[in-house]
Amino acid sequence: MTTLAKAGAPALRSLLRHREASVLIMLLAIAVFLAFSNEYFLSSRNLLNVGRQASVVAIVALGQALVIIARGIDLSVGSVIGVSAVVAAVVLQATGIQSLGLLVGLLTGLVCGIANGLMVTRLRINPFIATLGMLSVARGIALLVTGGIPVMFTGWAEFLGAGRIWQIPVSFILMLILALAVHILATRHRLGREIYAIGDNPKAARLAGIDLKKTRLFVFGFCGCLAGLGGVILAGNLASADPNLGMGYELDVIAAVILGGTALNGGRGSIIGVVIGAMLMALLNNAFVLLGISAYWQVVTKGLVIIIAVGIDGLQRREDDE
Amino acid sequence: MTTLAKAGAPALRSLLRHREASVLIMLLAIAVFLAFSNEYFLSSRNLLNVGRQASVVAIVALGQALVIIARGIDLSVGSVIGVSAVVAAVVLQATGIQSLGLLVGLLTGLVCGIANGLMVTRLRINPFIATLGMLSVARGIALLVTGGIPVMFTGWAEFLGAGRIWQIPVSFILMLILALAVHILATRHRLGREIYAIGDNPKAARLAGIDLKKTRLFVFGFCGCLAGLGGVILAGNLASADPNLGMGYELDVIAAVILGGTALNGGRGSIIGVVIGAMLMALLNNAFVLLGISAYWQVVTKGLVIIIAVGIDGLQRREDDE
Amino acid sequence: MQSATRQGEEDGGGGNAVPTLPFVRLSNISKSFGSVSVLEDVSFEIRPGEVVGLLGENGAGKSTLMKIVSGEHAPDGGRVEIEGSEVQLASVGEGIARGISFVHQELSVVGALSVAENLSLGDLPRNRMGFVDRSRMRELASERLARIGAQAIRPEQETGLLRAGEQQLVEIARAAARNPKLLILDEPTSSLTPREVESFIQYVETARSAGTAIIFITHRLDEAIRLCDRILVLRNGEIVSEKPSSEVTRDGIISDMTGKPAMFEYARTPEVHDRTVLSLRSVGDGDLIEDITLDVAEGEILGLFGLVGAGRTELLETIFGARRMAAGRMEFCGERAQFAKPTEAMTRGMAIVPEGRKTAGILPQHSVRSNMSISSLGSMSPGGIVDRTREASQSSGYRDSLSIRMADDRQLIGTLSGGNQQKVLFARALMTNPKLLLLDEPTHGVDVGAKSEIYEIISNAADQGLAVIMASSEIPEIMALCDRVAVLSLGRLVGIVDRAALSEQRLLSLAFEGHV
Amino acid sequence: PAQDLPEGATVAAEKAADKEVRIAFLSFQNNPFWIPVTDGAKAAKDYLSGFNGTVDYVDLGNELSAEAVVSGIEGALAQQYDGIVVVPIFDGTARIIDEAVDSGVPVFNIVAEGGVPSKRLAFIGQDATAAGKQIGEFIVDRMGGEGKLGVITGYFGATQHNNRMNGALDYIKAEAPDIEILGPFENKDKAESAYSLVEDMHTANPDLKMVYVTAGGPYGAAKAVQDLGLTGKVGVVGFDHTPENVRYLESGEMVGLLDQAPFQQAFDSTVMLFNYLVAGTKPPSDVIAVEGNLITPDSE
Ligand SMILES: Nc1ncnc2c1ncn2[C@@H]1O[C@H](COP(=O)(O)OP(=O)(O)OP(=O)(O)O)[C@@H](O)[C@H]1O
Ligand SMILES: Nc1ncnc2c1ncn2[C@@H]1O[C@H](COP(=O)(O)OP(=O)(O)OP(=O)(O)O)[C@@H](O)[C@H]1O
Ligand SMILES: [Mg+2]
Ligand SMILES: [Mg+2]
Repeated sequence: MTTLAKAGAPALRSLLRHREASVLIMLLAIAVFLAFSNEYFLSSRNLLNVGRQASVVAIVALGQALVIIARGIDLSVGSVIGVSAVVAAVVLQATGIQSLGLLVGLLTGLVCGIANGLMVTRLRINPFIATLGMLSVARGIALLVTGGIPVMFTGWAEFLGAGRIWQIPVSFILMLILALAVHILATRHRLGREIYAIGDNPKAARLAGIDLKKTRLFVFGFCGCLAGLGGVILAGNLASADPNLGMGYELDVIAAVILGGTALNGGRGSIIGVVIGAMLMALLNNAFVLLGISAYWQVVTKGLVIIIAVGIDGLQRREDDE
Repeated sequence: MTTLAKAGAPALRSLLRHREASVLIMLLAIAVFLAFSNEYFLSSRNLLNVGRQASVVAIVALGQALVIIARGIDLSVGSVIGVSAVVAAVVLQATGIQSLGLLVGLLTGLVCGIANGLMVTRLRINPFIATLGMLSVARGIALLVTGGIPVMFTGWAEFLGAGRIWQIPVSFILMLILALAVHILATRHRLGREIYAIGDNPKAARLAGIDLKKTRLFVFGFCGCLAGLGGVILAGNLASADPNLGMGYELDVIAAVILGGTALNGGRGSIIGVVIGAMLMALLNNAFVLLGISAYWQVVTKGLVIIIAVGIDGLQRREDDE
Repeated sequence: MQSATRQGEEDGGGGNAVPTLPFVRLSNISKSFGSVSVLEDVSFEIRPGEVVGLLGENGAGKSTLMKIVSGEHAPDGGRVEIEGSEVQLASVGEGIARGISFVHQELSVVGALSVAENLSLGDLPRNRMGFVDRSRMRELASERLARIGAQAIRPEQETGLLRAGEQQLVEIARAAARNPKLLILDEPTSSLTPREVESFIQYVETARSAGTAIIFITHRLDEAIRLCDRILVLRNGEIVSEKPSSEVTRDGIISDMTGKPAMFEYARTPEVHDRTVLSLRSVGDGDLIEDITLDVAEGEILGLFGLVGAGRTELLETIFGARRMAAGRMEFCGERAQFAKPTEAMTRGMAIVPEGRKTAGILPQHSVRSNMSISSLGSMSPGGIVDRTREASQSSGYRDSLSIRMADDRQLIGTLSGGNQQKVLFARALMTNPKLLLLDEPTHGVDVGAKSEIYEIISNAADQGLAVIMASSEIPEIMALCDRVAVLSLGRLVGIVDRAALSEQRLLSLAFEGHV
Repeated sequence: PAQDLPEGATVAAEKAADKEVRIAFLSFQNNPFWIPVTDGAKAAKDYLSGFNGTVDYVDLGNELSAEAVVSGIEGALAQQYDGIVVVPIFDGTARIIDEAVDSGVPVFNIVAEGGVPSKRLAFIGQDATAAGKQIGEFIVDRMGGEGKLGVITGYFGATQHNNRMNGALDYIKAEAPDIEILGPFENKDKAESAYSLVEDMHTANPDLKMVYVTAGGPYGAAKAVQDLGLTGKVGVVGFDHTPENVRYLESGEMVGLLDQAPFQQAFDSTVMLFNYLVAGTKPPSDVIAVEGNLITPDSE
C-alpha cells in the first residue's frame, strides 16, 4: 500500500479498494483541471455534450463488459455498429416504417452477436479469432448492402442520436437507463450472477448446473444487440448510415471496459466502472477540443492518461496476483 | 473427433493433433486452389512476393508470440513500428551514418518494449491497458518527431526492405533466419522454456525459481525490438519513414500468432505456427489480386477464411477445455 | 464382481433395518480415456441411509467412477440404474435433478461471488420480479452453513478470500443444501481443521438417519472406518474388496489398496547434527506471522505443525523469498540472507515443494520431464541451450530413484496420479541439489502407498545431509519423520518439541494455544 | 489597416470588426496533406488579427471520422465561437452543421463535404467526382485508350475515395472501353499495402500499364514500380503534391499528380467567413470549386 492509501480516511481507503476508483480519480482530476482552465467547460451545454459523446461507447461497452466478465471478448462491435446501421437505414428507406427500421437494426446486431456466440460455443473457436473474423465479415456485408455509399437515416434514429429532451441528449438518457438496467442485471439478476460465475470459474459454474453455452450465447447476443443500438444512435446522430461507421470502435469500447476495472480474464467488473471508463475517454476528447491541444500531443496525452489511470491502481495494490 | 480425424492415416492424425495443423491445411488448400486457377501463382516470383509480403508481420509476430506465450499481449507493436522507423530515419538523416540509423531503430523498439515490460512488471498494469497506452504514446511521439511528414529513409534500410539476393527478398531471408533463431530459443534455450513455464502456471513457475519479472521484461523488450526491426524493414521498403507506418498492424500480428495455434491465455504455442499464420494472411491478399475478387467480397472472404481456419481445429477437438 | 454385489446386498443398509431398493446400482461399468482404461467392469450399489467408503490409491479411478454416477462422464460400457430404472445422464444438471450432489475433490467454488451466492448457485432464489431475492438468499445461506456446523462463515463474504478449508465447507454446505438422495464427498476433509471435521461428521450422521445415501472418498483410513457402514476398495479400476466396516482393519485395507502386504510404519532413526543451515531470528512478514526464531541443522527434519491458518505456509514463503520479510534476520549457511524473490533463494541453495499441487506446483501443459527439469535448466544449459540428453538422463535418474510410475516422461504431467505428480515435484526440488528443502503438506491428497514412498524420499534426503523443514497437518507423518517439531499458532511460534517429548497430545495442545 | 495577402491567397478582408470576431478552424492532422491546410489557417489568423478577428485552430486528432467532426463542432458551439470553418469530409456531418447554423453560427465547409445538403454558408474545395473525371481523362489520354489499369482505393466505402474512383472509372468505361480495369483493391491509405498490391498486380498482369491510387500512399505504388524495374513502362497517378509523391514524379514512376490547393482553401474560406460575419458579404457562390492542378513530369 502506498502512503496515499495509508494517509486517507477510512472512507477514502474503502473507495480505493475498488478497481474503478483510480479511474474515477483521474476523471475528477481532469474535470477540475478543465474547470479552471476553460470557462466553458462547466457550462451545462458542454457537460451534456460530453455525456452525449460518451453514450455510444458506453452503451456498447455495457454489452462488452458482460462478454469480458464471462471470459470472452468481442472485437467485432465496431463492424456490427456499421452493419446494423446500414441494414436499418436500407430497410427504413425501402419500407418507410420507422419502427421496422429500428427493430431491424437491433436484430442485425443480435444476429451478429448470436453468430459470434455460436462460433464460440458450438465450434469452440477462440472468441478473439471468432470475433476478429466477424469484424471483417460484418464490415464486408455493410459494404455489400450499401454498395459502399452512405444511406440517409432520419426519423426515429435521428431522435435517438441527436434529439434532446429538456436539453438533455436522448442518447445520454438512454445510456443512463441502460446502464442502470444492466447494473441491476449484473448484480441482482440470476443471469448476471451466473455470468460472473462462469467467468470466474467455468468449471465450478458448470458443476453447479449453470448452462455455460446458453449463458455465453446470451452475452454475445446481448453485446451484439447493444452494438446494433449503438449503430442506430451513431448513424441517427449523423442522419446517415455509412458502411464504415464504427470502424476502430472496438479498441475504445474495450478500453472503456478495462479502464472501468473489469478484469480481462473474467469474473470481475462493475457496470458503474464501465460508464466511468467511457466518460473518461469522452472527457479526454472534450479536453483536447477545449484546450486546443495539437493533434500529436493529443495522441501522446491519451496514452499517458490511460496508463496513469490504471497505474495508480496497480501501485497501491500489493503483489496479490501471482 | 470428427470422421476426418478418424479416417486419416496415423500420420495425418498425429499432424492434426497440433493446433497449427488446421491453419496449415487451410494454407495448402488455398495454395492448391490458386495453383489451378491462376497460371502465375506458382511462379517463383509470385511465391517470393508472398514471402516478402508476409515477412514483416511474421517478424513482429515472432516477438508477439513470446509475449502471448508468457501470458501477456502487446497492442503497441503497430505504433512501435512507426516510431522506430521515423526515429531511425531522422537519426540517419541527421548523421548520415547507416549503422547508427539501423541501431537506433532497433533501440527505439527495445526502449518501447522495455517500457511496456516495466509498466506490466513494476506498476502491475494489465498488459492490455499498458500496451494500449503505449500504442497511443508511441504514435504520438512518431508524429511529434516528424511533424507528421514522412522522412526519406534509404541505404541499409532500403536493402533490408526492398533488396534481393539471388531474387530472394532480403526481408524474407531475414524472417526465416529470425524464425529459426526464435524457434531454437523457444524450444531449446533455457529462457524459452522458462517463458512457456510462466505462461503455463505463473505461480508454480515463480516457486520453481524462475524470475518472473526479468523474463517478462525480456519478452516485452524482445517484442519491441522486433517491432523496431519491422519498422525499419517496412520503411526501407518504401524508402520513406511515415509516422503513420504500421497503424493497425497489431491486429494482423496478433491474428497471425493466434491463427498459428498459440493460446491467448499463455503456455502454449509454436513458432512454426506463427510463420504459417502470417503466410496465410499474406496469401489471402495475394489471392484477392490474382483472382480479381470483387471489392467487398474481399473483406467478407478474409473474415470467413480466418474463422474456418480455426474452426476446423475447434470442431475436431473434444470439449476438453472446461 | 457378481459375488461382491451379492455380498453388498446381504450386508447393505448397515444400520438401516428396512431393506429398500438401492438408490443407485452400477453394473459392469467401464471407462477409458483415449487408450488408457481407467475403470473395468465395476459394479456396486448403494441404498438410502447407507454410508459407503470408497478407498483406493491415487489414480485408482475413484473420482472417475463418481463422475459417471453424477452424470459428468458417460460410461463406455455398462448400466447405471437410479431408483430401479436405467438412466443415461447427459449432464451434471440432470444428475442434480435426480437428487445426486457431488462435492468435488478439486475446489470448485466461484471466488468472485459471495458465500451466499455460492450456496445457491445454479438455483438462486428469485422474487416475483425475477430478481435475486437477496434476503432470502442470505437466510438460506445461514441455514445451510449451520446445517454442517459452519456458522462461523459469514454469508456475505467474498468466497475467494476464504481459507481453502472454509471454501471446502461452503462446497459441502451447497451439496448438502439440495437435500440430495445421494451425496458424494470426494476427499472432503483433506483441508479441514479437527474441529471442522467433527461438525462435518455430525452432519453426516444426521443425513444418514434422514435417509441420504452417502459415498465418502478419503485417504484417511481411520476416518473411513469410523464413519462408514461399508468399505469398498478400488484398485486399478476394479473393485477388489467390499466389506462392512466392522470387518475391516487398517492393514487389510492397505494391502487391498496396494496389492502388497501392509507397509511398515515409517520411523526414522535420527542422526547427530551440528552444522546449522538456517537460522531465523524474530522473523515476521508484517502481516500474518511474527517473531519466529528457530534453527535447522544439516541432516535434520524440522516439522512445522499448527492448525490451518497458523501461518506455516507463510513462514515457508517468507524463508523462500516468495513473501517479503518485514522484520527479523535470517542466516543461511552462515551468511546473512534476505531474498527479494524465490530465484535468489534457489540460487543460494533452497528448494520448495509447495502446498497446492495444482495451483502452485505443476505446470499442467508441460511434460513430466519439463516439470522436473524446469528449476535446474541453468545447470544443464551450457551457453543457454538446454542439453537435452542430460535433461533426459537426469529425468530418468529421478524417475528410478523416486520410483515415479508413468509410461513415458514426455507425457503431460496431468495424466499422472496425484502421488506421482507429487514425486515429480520432489524430483524438481532435489534436482537443484539444495542444502535446504522446504516441504508444505508434502503428502496432501496422496494415497498410502505413495505416502510411504514419499516418506522414504524425505528421509533419504535428510540422511544425505539436507536440512528439511516440513509443514504438515498430519500428526502421524510428523511423528514418523521429524527430529524436532516447531508448533505455530496464530502466526507465532508457541514451542519447539524435541523428538523425545513428541506426542500427539503435546502437539495439539500447543497448536490450540491462543485459540479460545 | 491594410495588409498584404500571403502568397497563394486570393480573398482579402473587407473591413475590421467593431467587436472581436472569433472563428474556430476545425481540421485534422494525420498526414502531410494537412500541413498546407494548417498553414493556411495560421496565415489567416495572422492576417485577420489586424482586423480584430481571432482564429483558433482546433485539431480534431489524427483519426478522421464524422463523430470527431460532430464533437468538434459541438465543442466550438459550447465555446460560443462566432463562426466555424470545418473539414466535414463525411456524410453525416450535415445535421450538426445545420444545428450550428440554426443557432446563429455560420459554418464554412472546406476540402470535402458529404453528399447530404446542409445549411452551410458555402463550400470551397474540389469536387471529388470531377477530380476523378479529370484524372480519368488524363489516364485515357496517357494509355492511348487501351491496356490494363490497376485501381487502388483508400477505404472501401469512404465517400471521397469512392467519388474519386468512380469519377475516373465512369469516364473511362464510357470513353475508352478497351481499357481493362483491375480491382479495385483496398490499401487503407497505406503505402506498404499499395506496394504489395502493385507487385501482385504486375505478377498476374505482366502487361500492366497504369496504376491509379485514389487516396493515401501513392508513393508506395511508385516505389514498387521502381523496384520492379518498370519505370517508364508502368505509370502511377494519384493525388496531392506531397514531397514523397513529387519525388517519384521526378524519377518518372509517378506520371500525374492532382492537387487540391489546400492552402488557398483554408485561407480564403476563413477570410470569406470573416467578411460574412463583419460585413454580411456572402461568398460568391454556394460551391466554390478549386481547380485541381494536375502536374506531370513534363509540367515540372
Ligand atoms: N479427463 C481425463 N482424461 C484423461 N485421463 C484421466 C481423466 N480423468 C482421469 N484420468 C485418469 O484416470 C485415472 C483415474 O483417475 P481418478 O481421478 O478417478 O483417480 P482417483 O482414484 O480419484 O485418484 P485420487 O486419489 O488421486 O483422487 C488416472 O490415471 C487419471 O490420470
Ligand atoms: N487471516 C487470514 N485472512 C485471510 N487469509 C488467510 C488468513 N490466514 C491465512 N490465510 C490464508 O489461508 C491459507 C492457509 O493459511 P496458512 O498458510 O496460514 O495456514 P497453514 O498453517 O499453512 O495451514 P495449511 O497449510 O494447513 O492450510 C493461506 O492461503 C493463507 O494465505
Ligand atoms: Mg480423485
Ligand atoms: Mg499451509
